[in-house]
Amino acid sequence: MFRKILIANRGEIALRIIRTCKRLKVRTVAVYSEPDLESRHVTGADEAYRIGYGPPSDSYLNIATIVKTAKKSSVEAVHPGYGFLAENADFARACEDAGLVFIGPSSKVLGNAANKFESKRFAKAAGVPVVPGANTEVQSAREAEAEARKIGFPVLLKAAFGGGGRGMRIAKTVKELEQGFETARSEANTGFGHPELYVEKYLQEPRHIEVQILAGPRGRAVHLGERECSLQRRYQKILEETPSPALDPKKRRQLISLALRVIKATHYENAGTVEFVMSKAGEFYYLETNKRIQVEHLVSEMVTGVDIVEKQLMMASEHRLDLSQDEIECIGAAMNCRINAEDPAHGFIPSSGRVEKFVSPGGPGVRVDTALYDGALVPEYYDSLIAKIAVQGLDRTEAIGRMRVALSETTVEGVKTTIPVHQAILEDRKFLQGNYHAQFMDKMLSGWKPQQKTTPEEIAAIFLTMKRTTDSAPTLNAQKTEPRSRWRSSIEEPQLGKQALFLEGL
Amino acid sequence: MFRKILIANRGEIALRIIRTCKRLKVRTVAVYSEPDLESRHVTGADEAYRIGYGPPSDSYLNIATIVKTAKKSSVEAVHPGYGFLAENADFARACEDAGLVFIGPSSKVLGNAANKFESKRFAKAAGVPVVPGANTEVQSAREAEAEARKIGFPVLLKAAFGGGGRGMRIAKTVKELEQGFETARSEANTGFGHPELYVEKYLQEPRHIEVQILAGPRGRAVHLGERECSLQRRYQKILEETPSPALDPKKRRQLISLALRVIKATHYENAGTVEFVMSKAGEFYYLETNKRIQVEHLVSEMVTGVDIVEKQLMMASEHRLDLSQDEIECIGAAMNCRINAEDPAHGFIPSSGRVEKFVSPGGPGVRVDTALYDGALVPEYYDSLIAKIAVQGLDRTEAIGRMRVALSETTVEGVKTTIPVHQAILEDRKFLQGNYHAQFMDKMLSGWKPQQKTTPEEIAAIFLTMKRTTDSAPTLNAQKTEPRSRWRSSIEEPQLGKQALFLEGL
Amino acid sequence: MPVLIVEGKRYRVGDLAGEEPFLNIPVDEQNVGLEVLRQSSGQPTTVFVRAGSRVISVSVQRHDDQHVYLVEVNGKPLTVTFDEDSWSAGSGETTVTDGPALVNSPMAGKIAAIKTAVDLKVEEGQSLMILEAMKMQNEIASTKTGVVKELYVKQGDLVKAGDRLCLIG
Amino acid sequence: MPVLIVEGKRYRVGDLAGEEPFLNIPVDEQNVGLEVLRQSSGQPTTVFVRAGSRVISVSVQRHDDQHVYLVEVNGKPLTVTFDEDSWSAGSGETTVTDGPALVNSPMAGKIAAIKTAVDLKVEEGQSLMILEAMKMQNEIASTKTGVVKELYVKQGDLVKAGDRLCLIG
Repeated sequence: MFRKILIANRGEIALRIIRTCKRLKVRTVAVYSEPDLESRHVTGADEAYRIGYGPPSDSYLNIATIVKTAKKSSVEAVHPGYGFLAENADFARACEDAGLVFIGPSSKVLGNAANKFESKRFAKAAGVPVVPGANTEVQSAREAEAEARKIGFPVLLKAAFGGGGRGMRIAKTVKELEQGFETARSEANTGFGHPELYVEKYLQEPRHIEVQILAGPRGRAVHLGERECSLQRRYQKILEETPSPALDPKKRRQLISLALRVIKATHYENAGTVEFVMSKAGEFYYLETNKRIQVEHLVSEMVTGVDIVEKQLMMASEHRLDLSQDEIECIGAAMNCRINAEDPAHGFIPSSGRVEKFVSPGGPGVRVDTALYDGALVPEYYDSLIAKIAVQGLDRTEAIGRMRVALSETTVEGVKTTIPVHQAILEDRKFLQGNYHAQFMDKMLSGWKPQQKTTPEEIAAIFLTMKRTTDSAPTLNAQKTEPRSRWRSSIEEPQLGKQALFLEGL
Repeated sequence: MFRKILIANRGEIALRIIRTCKRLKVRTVAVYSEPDLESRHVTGADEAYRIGYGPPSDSYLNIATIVKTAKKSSVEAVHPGYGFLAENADFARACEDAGLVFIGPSSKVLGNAANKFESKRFAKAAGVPVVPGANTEVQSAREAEAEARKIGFPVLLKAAFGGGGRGMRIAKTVKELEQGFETARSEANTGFGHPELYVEKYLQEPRHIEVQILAGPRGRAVHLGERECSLQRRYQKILEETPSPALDPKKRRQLISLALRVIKATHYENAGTVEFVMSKAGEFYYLETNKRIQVEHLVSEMVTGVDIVEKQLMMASEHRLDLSQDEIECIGAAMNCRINAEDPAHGFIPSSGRVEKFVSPGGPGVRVDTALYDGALVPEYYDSLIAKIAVQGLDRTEAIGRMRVALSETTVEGVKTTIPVHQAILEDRKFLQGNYHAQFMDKMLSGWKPQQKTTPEEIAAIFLTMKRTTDSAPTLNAQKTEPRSRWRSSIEEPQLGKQALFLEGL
Repeated sequence: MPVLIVEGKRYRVGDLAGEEPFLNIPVDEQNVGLEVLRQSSGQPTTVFVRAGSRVISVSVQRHDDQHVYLVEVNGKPLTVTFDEDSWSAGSGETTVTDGPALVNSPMAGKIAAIKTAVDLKVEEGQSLMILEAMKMQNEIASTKTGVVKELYVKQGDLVKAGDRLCLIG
Repeated sequence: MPVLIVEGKRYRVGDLAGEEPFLNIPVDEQNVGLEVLRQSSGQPTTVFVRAGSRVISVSVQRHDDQHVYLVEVNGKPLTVTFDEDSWSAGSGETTVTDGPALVNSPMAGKIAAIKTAVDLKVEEGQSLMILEAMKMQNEIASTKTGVVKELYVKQGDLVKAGDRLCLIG
């Protein structure tokens, strides 16, 4: 195992990696941007170095500075987390060139992956179905039109090097295709540095299901079951669960065997996720392989007990996978809610700033991954994901019940969050039946507003307390009161006689 | 299932029960003593009623008031939690008489249990070994001496109706037995209202191992594996784990079969724990049956996935157990640390007061059960247990590693806690080998002091910050600063030009 | 009659009546009875009350803005505005003024695109520009129908929350 | 030389030297270099510093008692006493005075038993009474050798932290 690694990421995923490293006594080096100085991943690591200002291009995407920091701090390996440089072949190559182990697939495998055409060609060659039309670049609106006519409308225009809905357009008609082409191209160029687009059949109400893989050298790979990720808002996942409510045992075996075939065909190594869409007719189409640890890895860890970060470190340091498929059992059901700093009452506008207070849920089957604490800063520069609340239960019903309780116990003060959205999902009849798809959330959220339920009793109690706040306007004297003792002596103390105290005896 | 129950307890166990009730949509009624008004179990329940002042005899032990509150709030059943009235036959009978379901064994079974002679006679009759000398009351020091001579010194003088080390004396000689008799007797009388003592063989370095049972009607019972509870300080458990490092598969089967035999012989129903000591020679002796949910039930829940509170409710409401032994599998290892509000640096003196700040640990395999929050009150009237931190791992090593990380992440400010003791245990060579016994902790703690490790760098940083606190002595003006915005604009903001922001794409 | 705006919803509240610890407070059409159980000294003010079968804890801290209160009900945060004088049946949204309207940035981010220009006519709700923040593109809509008088930002600019973006006359 | 007592352990600290943000502070025999990275305004005072390869955050709040500070280092609480003037090689425990000693209750609880009486001689460390709190029996030991002058409590009394229990002369 490594003695010391650098984590080229921030926030909750950096802290997640630090936790496993601490357990394994692997020393950690954190890097941080100026606004992230106060993040828990900075004080949580054994060492921490500043790598730039807030904008990612100046900090977490700054390959040269990160590699220099890694060399200077004498680490053996670099864990990229997810996002930022996690699937960047240039970064992996820069690490390799500097004699650092990149904890993930090799730069060669990443190079293939970023380009979706190549990865899909590999899959197709291995007999894995891909979405119709998905394997050539289109240079012009006219080329796109020809491709669209071949596979039939509606189609999706997608960025070849993209992800997350950027540079993506649905076209139901030729006119929509023409209108969307240039904007999609420019979005792709701005967003990913590559303008290349391709056309793909637009599937109606598909499900988005992925398989978590751990792949050792020489094609030895195991799976940790699937994750259903169809609950998305604007192509961003918001709630993931395992097992998928859409699969019976036969379909599950089929999906997993397709996923393993893709991994073998692409000579993939380390942890990775093979993404599929499932059509309404139940056909699977390969989408892409996510060559990193994923946000939603928690649910797979909860049902299998496998620490995916530990396995990533193990595979990278020892070039072997110390786990066989028959040691892995998926038990019960698990669910992950992404808590984003966004205001669902105002069009999901990002809500950055200070988190004045964070209260974590507890109890059976609850797991919390977050870098939040009282006073934590949510900078405006990065992804809005600030916490993940995951639960496990013996079955889906138990998991849903535990998630409801966990969300009701969670408090985030100072920024708005998507917790009310999750609470609405967990009461939705179709969700409870497991009957949903990738376009489900956009429909559900259209016209939806979070409903604050405040009872007349609560209103009265609020008014009463506000009155007392105003009445007892702070005087110099009152302010001198030590805040830590403001409660002392406010408790009624009885002067009872002899009491038989302390009979509990646990 | 019940529609509404009353929880005759406080703090973390009341909140634990509320969590399962919320999941199952069972409404809850909390009761509270005056100082407990601010406890999370009060605002966490659907209804809450005050039952008296701080002293337990006036509140949580006040059978008449609790039963009256239950009737008035129209609940169907009462959950007693652990401690207080949990094993009180009078309370169970008062519930039964009032037409309320007591969630636990019947008053008849409890009546038998409180008296240790009877429960041991039952066990003996069923062929389960009990500690030598354990089945008659001794009325005088002379009778005790005769009994001690029969079984051989050293012996233990114990309260027949007691628990938790009270009214207990070790005697290695006749003189020690004579000296200890009267004090033990008076302690037993003060503590439990019954002066009766008995003599039992004192075992050298025994292990204390118990089996968690769920027992339905007609003798149908399942087990959830064992718990090793040998880590005790003055007969109070402090860290529990499963599986026991002292058992091989054969010994485990033997222990479990003895436990099930006791349950059947005593016609026990509901959740219960059968406690044994294991001698150095590996012989099991039945101690007693704990007829309640136990503090350390978390570890059994973590390895089996079974929600013990749910099963208690189910068994009490529907008189059936919907679980068979072949549905239960114990996976991996789990461990529970009892975090007590005590000061280990000063002889474990209780540390009550305000918890100014509580930070819960997170990440994989961690479970936290507590009623703590920022500003929570720890009253001096009740047990010092304020939080339980439990972890699960695929094996004992992983569980220990996770516990170390979890404890390092936990912060309790305002009261002193036993976290340093747990941290010391988790570094102890013998503990790591699984090589410990019931007298281990008292030896380990003799002369032990928590070591605060503060580096010169930290001292320098503390001094620097103290200097700045003093220099910027609060003026009236400074105090007017809105606390919620005290950080604003303290962050260096670069004015960079165009930036390729937001490239992450998770 | 004073009005409390709790997370955008309006409630009419009446004067406190009754004698400590038993108080009556009219809320909308209803008369709510409360029993005060405990009150903390210092800031924020925390009060525990009984309302029927429930115990409710409320913490209140005053915001810089004299009319805004940061409130916690049983630990859950709420933003409450107190309007002592006026009562209108409005939706609780801020009303549009008749004069020129300054459009401010609702958050920190980068101006990804400008979709209007000075002297162009705009409709209320029409998209003026796109602000990129936390990986998302957010439309900035005009708060009134009128003409763009001034544009304070250009594409690619980094802005902070509250920065002025444009003026609609 | 000023002394910091951190959770009972004594550290000698010297004067701050150097120029912002780079400072030098002698701690015992060692000279520690720090770089100040950020400081919050308001109370408590929070400072982020770099010490070699680490970032350390320290929050300090002053206690009622002018010499006691409530300190958090990377979020972990510590009690720190600042002794500006004196330096002694003592253990950090409070020293025993020569005059009569008042024994106060270290915590709230119930007096379970009194093991001495007025006019009896007691040794330092001898058990005076048993205080029951949180299910435990706690021995109250004499802080000095002497004679019990006054007993302020009797068996069964409920006491609070700081209540006087007896006087040893």
